[in-house]
Amino acid sequence: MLIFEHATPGRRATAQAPATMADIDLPKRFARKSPTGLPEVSEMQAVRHYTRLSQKNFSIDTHFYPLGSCTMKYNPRACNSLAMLPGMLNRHPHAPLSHSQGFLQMMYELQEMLKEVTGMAGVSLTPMAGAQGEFAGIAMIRAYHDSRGDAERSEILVPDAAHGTNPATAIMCGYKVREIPTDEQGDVDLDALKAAVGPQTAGLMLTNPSTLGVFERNIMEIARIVHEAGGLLYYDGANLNAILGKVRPGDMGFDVIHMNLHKTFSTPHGGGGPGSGAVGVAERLMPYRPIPVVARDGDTYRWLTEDDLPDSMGRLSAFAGNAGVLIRAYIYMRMLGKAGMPRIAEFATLNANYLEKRLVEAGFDAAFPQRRASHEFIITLQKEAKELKVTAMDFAKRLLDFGFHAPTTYFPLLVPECLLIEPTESETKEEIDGFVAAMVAILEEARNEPDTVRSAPHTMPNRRFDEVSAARKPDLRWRPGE
Amino acid sequence: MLIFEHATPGRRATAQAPATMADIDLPKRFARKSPTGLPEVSEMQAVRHYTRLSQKNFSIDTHFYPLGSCTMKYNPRACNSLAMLPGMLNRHPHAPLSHSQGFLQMMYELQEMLKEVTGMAGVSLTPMAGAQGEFAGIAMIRAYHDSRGDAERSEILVPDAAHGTNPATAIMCGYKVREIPTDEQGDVDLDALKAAVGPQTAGLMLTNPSTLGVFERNIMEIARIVHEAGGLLYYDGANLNAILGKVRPGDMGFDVIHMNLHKTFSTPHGGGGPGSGAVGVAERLMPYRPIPVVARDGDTYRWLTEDDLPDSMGRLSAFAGNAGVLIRAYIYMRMLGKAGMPRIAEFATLNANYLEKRLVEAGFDAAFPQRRASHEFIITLQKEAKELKVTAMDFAKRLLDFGFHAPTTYFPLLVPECLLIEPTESETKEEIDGFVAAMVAILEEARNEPDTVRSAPHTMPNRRFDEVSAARKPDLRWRPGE
Amino acid sequence: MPFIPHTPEEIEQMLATIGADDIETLFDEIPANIRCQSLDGIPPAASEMEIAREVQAMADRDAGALNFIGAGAYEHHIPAAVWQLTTRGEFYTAYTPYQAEASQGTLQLIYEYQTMMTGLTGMDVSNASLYDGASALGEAILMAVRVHRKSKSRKILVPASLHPNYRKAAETIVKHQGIELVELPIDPQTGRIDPTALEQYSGEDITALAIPQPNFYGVLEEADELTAWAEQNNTLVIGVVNPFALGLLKPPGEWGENGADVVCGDGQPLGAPLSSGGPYYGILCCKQAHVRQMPGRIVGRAVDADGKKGFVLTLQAREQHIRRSKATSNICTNQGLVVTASTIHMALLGPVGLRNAAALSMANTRKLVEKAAAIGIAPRFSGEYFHEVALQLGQPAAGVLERMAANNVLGGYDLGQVNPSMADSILVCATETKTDADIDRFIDTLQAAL
Amino acid sequence: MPFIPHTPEEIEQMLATIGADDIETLFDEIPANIRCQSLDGIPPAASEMEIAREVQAMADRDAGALNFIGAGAYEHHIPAAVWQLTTRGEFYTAYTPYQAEASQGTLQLIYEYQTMMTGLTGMDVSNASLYDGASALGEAILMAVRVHRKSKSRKILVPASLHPNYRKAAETIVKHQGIELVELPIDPQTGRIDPTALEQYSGEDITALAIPQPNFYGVLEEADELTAWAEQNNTLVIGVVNPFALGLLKPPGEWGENGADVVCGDGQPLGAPLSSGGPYYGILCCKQAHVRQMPGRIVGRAVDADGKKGFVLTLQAREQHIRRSKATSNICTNQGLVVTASTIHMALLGPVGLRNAAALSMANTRKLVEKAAAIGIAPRFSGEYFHEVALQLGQPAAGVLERMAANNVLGGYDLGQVNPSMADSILVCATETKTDADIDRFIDTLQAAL
Ligand SMILES: Cc1ncc(COP(=O)(O)O)c(C=O)c1O
Ligand SMILES: Cc1ncc(COP(=O)(O)O)c(C=O)c1O
Repeated sequence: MLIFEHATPGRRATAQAPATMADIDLPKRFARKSPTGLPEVSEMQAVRHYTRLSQKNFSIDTHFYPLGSCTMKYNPRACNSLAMLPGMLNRHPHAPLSHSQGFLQMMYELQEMLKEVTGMAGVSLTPMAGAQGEFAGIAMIRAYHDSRGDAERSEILVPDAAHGTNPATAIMCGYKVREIPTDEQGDVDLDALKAAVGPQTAGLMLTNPSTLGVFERNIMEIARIVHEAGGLLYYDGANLNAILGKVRPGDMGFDVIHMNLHKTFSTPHGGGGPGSGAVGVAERLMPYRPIPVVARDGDTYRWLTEDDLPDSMGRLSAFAGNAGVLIRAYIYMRMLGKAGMPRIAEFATLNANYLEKRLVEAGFDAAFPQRRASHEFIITLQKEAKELKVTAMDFAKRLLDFGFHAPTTYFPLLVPECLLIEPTESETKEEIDGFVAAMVAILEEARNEPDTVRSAPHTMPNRRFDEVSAARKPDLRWRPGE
Repeated sequence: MLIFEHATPGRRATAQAPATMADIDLPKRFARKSPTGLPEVSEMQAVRHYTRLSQKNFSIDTHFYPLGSCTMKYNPRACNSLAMLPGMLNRHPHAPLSHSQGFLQMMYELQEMLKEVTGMAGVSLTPMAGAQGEFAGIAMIRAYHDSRGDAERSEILVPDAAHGTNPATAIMCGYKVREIPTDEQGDVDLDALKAAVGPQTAGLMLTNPSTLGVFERNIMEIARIVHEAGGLLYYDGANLNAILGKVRPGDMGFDVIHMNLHKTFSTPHGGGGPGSGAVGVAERLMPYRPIPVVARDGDTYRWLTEDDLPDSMGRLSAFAGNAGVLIRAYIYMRMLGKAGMPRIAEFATLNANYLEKRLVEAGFDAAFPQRRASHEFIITLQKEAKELKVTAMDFAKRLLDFGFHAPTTYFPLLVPECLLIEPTESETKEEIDGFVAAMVAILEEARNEPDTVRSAPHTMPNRRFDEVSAARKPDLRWRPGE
Repeated sequence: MPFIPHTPEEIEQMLATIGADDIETLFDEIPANIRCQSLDGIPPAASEMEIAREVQAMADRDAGALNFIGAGAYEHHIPAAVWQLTTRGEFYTAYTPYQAEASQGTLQLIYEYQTMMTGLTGMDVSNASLYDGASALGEAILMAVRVHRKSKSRKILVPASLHPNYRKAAETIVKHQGIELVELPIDPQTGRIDPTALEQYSGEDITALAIPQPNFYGVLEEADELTAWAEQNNTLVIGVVNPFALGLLKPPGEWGENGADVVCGDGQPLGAPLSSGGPYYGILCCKQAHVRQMPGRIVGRAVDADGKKGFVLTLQAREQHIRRSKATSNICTNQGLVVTASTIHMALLGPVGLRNAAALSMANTRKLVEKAAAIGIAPRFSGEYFHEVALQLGQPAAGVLERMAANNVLGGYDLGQVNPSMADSILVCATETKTDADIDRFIDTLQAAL
Repeated sequence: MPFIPHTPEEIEQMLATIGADDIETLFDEIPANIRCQSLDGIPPAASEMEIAREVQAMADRDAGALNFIGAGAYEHHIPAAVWQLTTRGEFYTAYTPYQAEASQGTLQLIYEYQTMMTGLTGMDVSNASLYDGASALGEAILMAVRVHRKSKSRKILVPASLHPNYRKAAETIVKHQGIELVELPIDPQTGRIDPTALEQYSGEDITALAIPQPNFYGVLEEADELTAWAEQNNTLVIGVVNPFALGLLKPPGEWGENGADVVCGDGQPLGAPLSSGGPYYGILCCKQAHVRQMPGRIVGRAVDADGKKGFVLTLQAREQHIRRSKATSNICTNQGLVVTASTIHMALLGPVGLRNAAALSMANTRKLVEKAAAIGIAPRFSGEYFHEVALQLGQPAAGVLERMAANNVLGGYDLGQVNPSMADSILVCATETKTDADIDRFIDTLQAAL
């Protein structure tokens, strides 16, 4: 039942609003006449409705959630309670510096820690998700070339394994996109890269480890090729969890990076967000950082704005990005500490390699069996799809019945029938073993009673949906009287 | 799975404790050698385990919960967040008055509001649940008689409909219990009462409305009889919700009362408590109030202790009772306000009478069909038990499958096959109608497929339990190696 | 090891299964010469207890002031239930509902959100959120350009009465795509878009006109007239609204003859705490005809294999994970959790709660203006305002605000930051959270600071 | 109407169904002459926003001090997860699990709690909680009297080293049942039970001896010797423990030869915030043989109709709702929610977390004592202490504490309140929450206040 179906005209959550409408003199031409359509429910009805709705979700707090490329790890509860202290929640973004030193200090220290873990010269926290960080990064690349009068560079190179945000971002920044193929080992095809670079090359966007779940071994060679062509190197930090404290983007030759703090630094992104796509830059891109940035003058902290960074690629939001997310990331990083950083990469990698090995031993095909897994890896169910007519999607849906959130399916696009599996460091061996057992059981079902798998899930609030009809005749809102 | 079954030796929620054990010099004879047996789990495991466990509960926030005599109404979320402000949580019970004025003011105002709604001369907030309030009340009756040298009074009268805590309390206070029967209308049998009172009568404990869901109409006559015999009148306030702002115990002639703040004033009592059994007293019992009590001297507030109330019946706890519960009750009362108090009684009563009428129309037997329901009422399934061999317990269990918590079953003991149903004022008409529909559907099932009802529930985490074996061979804790 | 559950025995077992000697071996594909050394710039791990105390101290440092600043972020009462429910693990620690069957909670909630937002704005369709109001304006402009294929100019009229940071963010976002943002000046008298300035563009190919309501100065724009102008000139209308104000104000879907084409704004006033500027969320609504140019996630109702209704992400062919370089936007992660809070917030307010709170905010700001008049301070503009107003102080605002802040009253936003010609003015907002005593304190503090 | 969902139409419909003209009619059985008038002593309704502001102000008024008071309520780090989980609606707004099938969450949790508590105390059985430590001592004494049927004296030795309010509450609770609490003096030198005083009772019929560990003064009692005495004298032992200390201390189940018979204490240090004294919870554990004399709820594992394991309230024949006047106690509502928090707390601490936090608390108090020595302040007693200690100031403690409080340091508990002869002494506790800087601040503030 929708909240609107619980509503009755005239009902209210009385404690939540002024009892009567204040006297106001709003001229008729500005005034609302039509109803707002908000539901009329009691406070308890709202609480009960949304409590029950929530129970229909899988989440990290209830289920193993090995969604590849999304780093669904434990979100420490302390980050939540501290970020929600009244003093944190009530600070206005335009509060004067006299009432901002606590917050600014935290943001400054976060910038410094992020510089340290990435090896970059400067950081701006303002982008509000990975994709916005990409935008900021590519726009900085453009600003850099422009500042040198190097205006002919019109192309951004993107490996075919790249996340969809990479090419979409390049387009938003006014570039053309040229795809670079992947070789059989999962590395960027160097010959193709060499053939692609030229004076038109503005830069290359790379995720490392890539979305194929392997570390790009030729990274130094790639950096050389791109740099020699006059291009800059962009690092998509979605997979930073894999290498935290092990190798730094700055040391790999990247000029500009974004980080997905909501992944690597564990801020919850409930139901789709919010995230944070903080960016880091090498020295030569410092002038172009998105504003605002926090600076320290002796003992006090202040914002750097247009006046301080006149060549900035610009502002990306009304204020300074997703502050509440940044506070959570800060707290998480402080709880990890210096020794905790590399451990994240180590145990994320250990879990992924262990899980991959166990699945391979159980008869599944790894997409890159000859490679080490990074923090994630790909299983391809091509064989099962062909022989048993049971697809990756079928496995994914059946996993739900076994109490596991499905891995990422059908991404990256170049591996057919793939599951991109990222267990993260916070899962136990038992949980991973349980997942293997479920995969094995499903494979058994696929052989003996394939329809059970094909028609899964069977235990969820809904069975499989007809998405095609839904898209053809979109029903995007409830209408009164339904 | 038990939390212990998720554990592995050596695992820890590392962020939660000092990294290493501090150097201490604890002499061997004091030191622990055996393991504590606490589970060794990660933080995420604990969060996931208890999140999932919680989902197995019915609760007000998820289900209609018409548990008679328990007043399971909406618990406003604001009471929780405000009672859990750091300033509230961190106050030490022995904090000096200089650091206690905010808290004491709140408690003082709560005392005053409770005096107003009950018509009593004084209030002590210290009892920690209804039963402890009863204890305080009966001990005050004893102290009163003792102070007058009236030491022969050895009996407490208790109607047969009384809650079990009433006779149990009387015994704890060193009294004998004499039961008074109920007449056919649900009122106290006046002749029996007259016959029972005498110089041995210390007092009478009465719930009004009674646990039969009806208002004791002869209350003034009862008060006269007891008082004339030299006894005092005790009010069990479990059902105060029914008469809030309509009639006050003080005005009905009660000398001492307890209130169940966790019922009437809506503090959550998750999983069995905590509650608060604040007591109110008539003028002549003022000296005997349990300590501490908050007093106001001009602009400042302070505790009254043994020095101020040397005749107090005593202390009931190490500090001053369930402060966090009292804060929640205070906030709730302030949100209700003067106009809100009688409305609680009105709508609790409206819902109960409506639900009773609908069930009677649907063919169920009310225990007292000729009476008005108070905030609750009794349905007796004697007919169904006899004719269909489907009992009140069967109905109760089957209701769970329909998404409703069962009413109180088999209490009060004098009505056979009874369901004591208390919808509370915070439920909507739709919800009540839904409950009626479920009862009707179950009645239908009882006629057509009685085994479905007898073997219910069918949709819960467990089917019906073998409670007899459980009590015969109690398994009261998990043991390592199980 | 914080947040890592592995015991030494398990590590051994897992390595044995993998066939690796140690964990370090798993990193052997990383060139040795670039491996990083210990991160000495990171402090040692703090326990939860330790960091809690530090963060509490930082929070305390900034706390305690009475706030009258708005300027795009507004202090409102948020029911306690909102974030208690939103931070339930099942909402808080889920992600984008890719697996619809295991995400019906989030999906249904977004569908309810879309319904509420279309109701509030009077538009046909809402997406599931963008980042914030400013970036949403950028996306709205890009969307308008895609939708209005007939218009070749790619010129967007962006009034000076629009939030300055919205204008800057939009510029940042659209400038690489040959789009020109043309500033439309305000009438210095009324504080709203100068109608004669707009008249100059009549007959020109203008792709879209952005209309803020209320505008940055709190003033109500003549939205009907502006929309009528746009309709006559074949120009799309982008409404930039404060959704809280829509409790009282005519919804953009009803402006002019046919309503706005695209509506954006910041959802913050509906359930997001001030929180230093974020996370808030960007609203984006449009007419039905434009839905396939909409960026961001959209939830639709669907039917499952049993014929039972439920909810799915739909129209995904607009999005980057399907369409890559041809997507309507690069947005992926959005502001889901804030939308969760906002949906619960709107359900708890209901139509009357929203209207009354909006009216009380409006009345409070009027009260403040009246009391300011008594000490000789008047509004800078004559246009009708909602719950925010520019006051002219007759002296540099910066100093006045500083002196007020020293008394723990944050007196407003210094308009000199936007325009040096307004350096004697502040923007002040008194929402429903302000009592008469608060307003008196504002006035007293202001007077003392003048 | 706060928290009432009825609309006028619904009220009409419902009254029509009932057949009543108005709601007032439903109260027509109440004698008219006692009906109450309007409650003028109750203020008008405050909205959530209004009350939130008031309560925040009250909370702020009492906040901000650095606390070194213990005396029965101890400041410990509580993991953020504990109360975030505990206040989930399904825990927070459920009640006693009467319907086992719909309450497996709470029931399993209590079973886990019972397991943890028996592990900590070394006892066989735990109930599901009593109100608090003090009242639990009262119940423990009543239980001991019921259990020890051979002992006719009903005399309980209650040492003066036991928390004074525990002694008072126990007295209140047991005094009507012919039970005599006999005070056992402490050795003024060591601060523990005076062994010679105990010796005087050898051979006498004493029903039970209560042993606090640590005792009110923070001193560790010679629990083994005391228990041995009791065993020799056919006296039951009631352990009164701080469960937090059991991370390090020998559990009462292992005292003497056979361990304590009944163990009580306050669960507060395991997950309950100070919260002005409550809600905390009372621990009650016992030997297997005594279980049927145990008051309070008990959860047991059971098998359902499908043979599946689960949990139920069990042994209910001890309780008032079944046995009425013959019940083991009148207790009904207990402290379930706090037990929920405490169970989660113990799971998060684990054995190492508890032990390390206990050790750090002990070390911190030692540090404080050492630094106090440097300014000439020494412990009052020579007995070994856990994490709390009596310091002798050489001047009236009340004034010193007041001067410290004026500097926002709550320096301890004034022992003059317990015993005028100790009016120059304070009881001080430095748990794991205290840093070296805190301890230095304590010393500096103390020195300034002397
Ligand atoms: C590899 C990769 N790059 C970029 C992104 C985009 O990040 P965001 O979703 O935070 O915008 C993602 C996120 O899903 C990703 O997996
Ligand atoms: C009628 C009645 N009296 C007394 C009590 C005892 O109150 P408590 O459970 O708070 O001890 C109850 C509670 O259930 C009750 O219903």
